[in-house]
Amino acid sequence: MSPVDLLYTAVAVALFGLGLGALALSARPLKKLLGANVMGTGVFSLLIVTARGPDGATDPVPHALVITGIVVTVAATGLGLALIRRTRSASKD
Amino acid sequence: MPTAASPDAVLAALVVLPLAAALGTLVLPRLAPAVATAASWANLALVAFAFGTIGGETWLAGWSAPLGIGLRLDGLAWVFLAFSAPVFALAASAGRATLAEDGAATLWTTLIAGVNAIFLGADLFNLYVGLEVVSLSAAALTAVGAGAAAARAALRYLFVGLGGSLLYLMAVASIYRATGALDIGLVASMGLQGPALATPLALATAGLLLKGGVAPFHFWLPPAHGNAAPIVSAALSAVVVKTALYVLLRLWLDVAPQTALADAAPIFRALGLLAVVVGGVAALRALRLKALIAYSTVAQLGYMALALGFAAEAPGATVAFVAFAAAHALAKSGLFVAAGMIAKANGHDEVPRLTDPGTAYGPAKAALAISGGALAGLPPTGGFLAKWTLAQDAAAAGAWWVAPALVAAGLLTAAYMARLATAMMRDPPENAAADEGGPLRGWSALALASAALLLGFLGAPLAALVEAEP
Amino acid sequence: MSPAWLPLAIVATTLVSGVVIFLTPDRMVRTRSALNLLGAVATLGLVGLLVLRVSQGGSYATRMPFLPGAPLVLQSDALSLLFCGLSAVLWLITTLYAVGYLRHGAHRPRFFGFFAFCVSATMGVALAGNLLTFLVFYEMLTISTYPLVTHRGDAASLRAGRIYLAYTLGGGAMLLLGTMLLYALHGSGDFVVGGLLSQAETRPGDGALTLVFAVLIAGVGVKAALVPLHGWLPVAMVAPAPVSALLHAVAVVKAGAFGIVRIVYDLFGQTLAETLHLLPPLSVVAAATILWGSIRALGQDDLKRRLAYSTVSQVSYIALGVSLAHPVAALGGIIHLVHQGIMKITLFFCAGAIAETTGIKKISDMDGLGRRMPWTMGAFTVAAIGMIGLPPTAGFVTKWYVSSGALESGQTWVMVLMLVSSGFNAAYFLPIIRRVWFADPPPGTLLRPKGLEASPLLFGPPVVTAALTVLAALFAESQLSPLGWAEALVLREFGFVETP
Amino acid sequence: MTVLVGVGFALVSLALFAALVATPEAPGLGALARSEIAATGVSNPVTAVLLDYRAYDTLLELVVVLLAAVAAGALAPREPAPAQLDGPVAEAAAGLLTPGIVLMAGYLLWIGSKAPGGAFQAASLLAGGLILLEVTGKTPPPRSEAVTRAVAGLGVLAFLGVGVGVAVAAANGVFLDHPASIAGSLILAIESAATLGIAAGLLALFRAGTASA
Repeated sequence: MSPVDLLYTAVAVALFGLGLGALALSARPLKKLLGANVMGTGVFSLLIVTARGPDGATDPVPHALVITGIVVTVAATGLGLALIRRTRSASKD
Repeated sequence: MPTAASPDAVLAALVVLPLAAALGTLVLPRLAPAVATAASWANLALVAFAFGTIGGETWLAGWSAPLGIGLRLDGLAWVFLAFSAPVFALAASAGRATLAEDGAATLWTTLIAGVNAIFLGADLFNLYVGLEVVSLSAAALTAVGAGAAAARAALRYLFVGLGGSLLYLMAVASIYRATGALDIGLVASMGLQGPALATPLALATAGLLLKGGVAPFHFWLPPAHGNAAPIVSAALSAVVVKTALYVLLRLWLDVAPQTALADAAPIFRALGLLAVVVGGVAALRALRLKALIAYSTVAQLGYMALALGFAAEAPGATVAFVAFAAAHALAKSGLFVAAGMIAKANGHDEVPRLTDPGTAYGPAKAALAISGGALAGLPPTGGFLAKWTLAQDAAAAGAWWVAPALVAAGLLTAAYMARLATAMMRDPPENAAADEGGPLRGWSALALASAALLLGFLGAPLAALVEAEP
Repeated sequence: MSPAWLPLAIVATTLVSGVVIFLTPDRMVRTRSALNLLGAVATLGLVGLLVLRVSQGGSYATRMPFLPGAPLVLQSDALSLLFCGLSAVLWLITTLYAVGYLRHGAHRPRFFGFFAFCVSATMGVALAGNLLTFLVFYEMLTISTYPLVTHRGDAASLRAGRIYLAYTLGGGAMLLLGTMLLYALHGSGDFVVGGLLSQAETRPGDGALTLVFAVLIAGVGVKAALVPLHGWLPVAMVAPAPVSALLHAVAVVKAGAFGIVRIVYDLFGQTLAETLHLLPPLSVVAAATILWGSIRALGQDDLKRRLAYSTVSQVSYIALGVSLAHPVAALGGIIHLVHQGIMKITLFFCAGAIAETTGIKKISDMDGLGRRMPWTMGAFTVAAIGMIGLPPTAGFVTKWYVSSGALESGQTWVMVLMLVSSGFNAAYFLPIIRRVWFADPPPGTLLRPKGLEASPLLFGPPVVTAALTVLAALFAESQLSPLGWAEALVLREFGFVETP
Repeated sequence: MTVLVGVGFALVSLALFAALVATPEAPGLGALARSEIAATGVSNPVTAVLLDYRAYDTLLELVVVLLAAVAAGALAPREPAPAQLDGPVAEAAAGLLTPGIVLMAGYLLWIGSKAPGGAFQAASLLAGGLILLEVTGKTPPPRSEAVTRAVAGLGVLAFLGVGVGVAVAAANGVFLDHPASIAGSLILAIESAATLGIAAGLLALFRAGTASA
């Protein structure tokens, strides 16, 4: 693994771990949701690093997986926000 | 198996049909509950028809592995479909009011599509997307038509789902990075070992145990299943948690070599026993009816983990795993629907104060009794078949402690089921409102519970299906 | 109907009649009673047919696939017919009694539905061809009797129900464990004449077998009310009289005792039981139960609780007879299965009739009752004498055989035990008889009611069963009497004569 | 306690990193995907993977967006929020930018088959434009929630329609098995529907978010 790949992999794993920590440990739901997004970004960066072929030609499959992953995470985040707002408004009335 | 219809059409239809119904619920919002119920029954018919295509597979979009995604229907997958479909169908018929809530019918049909996609899925990333479809639909359904507590439980369930899915996705990414393949069969043939196998397996297992609600990752399950509407609780506890455990089974049986499963066996056995004890004791002490039933799910999932713990040494343990899953799904969904009716008739759901809801609730009470027996593993129910198979296989593998453990756990289950039995015999105070119980719902619950009873007699065919091919 | 389906038909008729009764609405009393009786008569007819066919040398078995490698088997052998016959006859009589007893109660469809399920379970227990089938119906018996014990729905019944479930489910769990271990060790649990395990070429180690025996006996011992597993029986007396009569005198208690007989004879077999000397501990427990039951019975003022403790003691005669490893004693034990059923059901019928018509539950209030309810108290007296073991009653026959078997096999302590327990029986039954016939009733009680002393449905059944008690003794020698049957069975079991 | 769990996660990450470094990377499917691209009717390999090789993934992904939009709408509190951005500058900007955004989205959709672009990028841009209008008070179509949800289902509808149509046309052919001759136009059709669907879905998610906090 070239040093650059090493760096990117390290960053990807770090994001993944930090995101997991935030998702699991933070008390406020908004922070948990952001944690989940950071965790997702970690996984997607790892996929992108994997896509960098040795001879420079990128592998489209991980890229497609990342696009699908991003869209799913956006949808989940949208639903999460709606649920957070529902818990707030439900607990008010 | 003579494939009357080509697997291509049937397997694809199992996913396309619920999705088409989902679109139907959007186009005809007022008829949405009817569309969702009809789709659930059509799905059941399709699953029955699909029996002819067991062993078939189809490469979607015409591309085979490694580029394309495959759908595969083996005996094991068909059994999981075969106990999920009746739950959806009968629960839909029993829960028209819930399905009339805004968005509920759409989410119900996407949930069915997601569940079918997972049971048929043969591609690791595709299973991730399937798990997301199921998690988001289930989390949203938990909050539909329910109060603040359900909304909070749904939010926590969403976070658990997200975390679990991303753990699983990281595992898929690592596997792709090491093998360049995503199809389960292909990845298995790559012969991963050492850290390249251990790390993804560990991550995926953690994620799936979290989504499957196996103790000690069960904290989110009782609030979610306890606060959702009855038919949603039925679908969640009977089918949704099983999808995660199904993927876990696929990983450990198909992707990982048998030696890996043998190494991990002690962990699964320990988790299983922990879950059985934690769930059982909590159910014994639970005040609210639905909490009791939800904790019972935590305990029953423990049996499945225990069975997985023996799958390496005794192939019959896989049959036990499937039998536990099927018996629990049918009995628990019947129990949730019946409990929902009985709680409504009593006007509250505190177990110590529950009383006999009256003769109009005959079918619901019968469902409660039969499903209680099935969960406690009393003969001749499906629960007994599962326990018997596991005990015999474990004994054959020399683990003599399993039989007493299962019997003791059965007693624990019987203890908290007896709390419900006592309630049903308690005469109501004179002024109890004799609410005319919906006839349909009671019979749906009884049909589900009776299916759990009938399962007890299908030991041989079940084993043949599950062990059909390697 | 081809004979192979006969055993299944017997179990199914009661099951189906139970379901049908559940579906009949509460107000249709007459139709429900008719259905009930129809079910009872149909079952009795089928059992009669089976007995007839078997006596002509036929033998029937229904095999149903159940678990892989372990089918459900219902078969007719002499032992099962004995228990089946007893249950069928007494079910018919008790149904009549219950219709009279519950003229104006709530939840009657539920009561009679579960009542039918319970008898179906008892038939299943009787006809079970292997340990697994026995277990299935044994647990079904527990589940179907619970709603009967808690029928009244008040706090006391629910508490009794909880205790009942705790004991019986605990027993069921032990039986399940034993069955699992046996099938894991030996691969099969079929009931075979002469004992499956003693005739098996290869069999598990002695230590394992002893453990399995202990676990199995503990499992059935709960229902057979062996000390210290008998606690549920007196508590369950809170149930309505027909329940106490049929269940705690016949169905439930006998299922346990029947289980002991099956395990000792048809599972382990006489020879293996002796080589592993499994029987002495069983006879000690049985003896202890006999004494303990009688002693506790002395102190009870509540009539039904005294009868309950008497049942605890009497049932252990069966276990004792079986555990003495001698054909004649075994004969006494097995025959007591029937005799105790007939006698105890009479006593419970009378207790129920007394409570229903006069509201008297305490023995101390029973002065001069004989004048007021002559028929009922007459039947009570006959049955009481039977329990003490005086001729010409069935009780005498049992004690005669058990003690002579014990003497022949040199176990004289059993003879002493018999005398002592008869003494105890006399000590707790004779005062009742004296009080009922010779003490004069408290002033002002209605001496002689103008019409019948109670509804014919209440005092008829006890008179019939009391008559049976006497007939069983007088015609002991005849082929069709319970004793005749038992003799054929025991001689075969001990290998003196080939099965017919 | 949280420190303990935090350390646990750090250890997990380290173990994962060590495993990733230790495992040699497989070559991946790049070469194979490019060699088969002729049959997919598009030249951009990522779009080929998304819309042909793994089209089924994309179908399920559209289902996720659809169900999230429906669920968010169903769960959000009812009262819609007043416009946050008002004043002449915002309205002028909205007026100027919207046509550009729509044009750009169309271009991204079109170029997707040949170069990086496609349904998701076009839909995000389009959704951005719609939200800009929404926020400046001029609620863009689709206005009612029911219609928005129906439009959000367009992507899934296109996938099912084409997928089943192709299978039926080819006499028990395979779901989504586009014949090579018309694959390109089929994919474009699906992508266009998906663009509208996802844009409506994102708009619905936004509307569920803006309803009064």
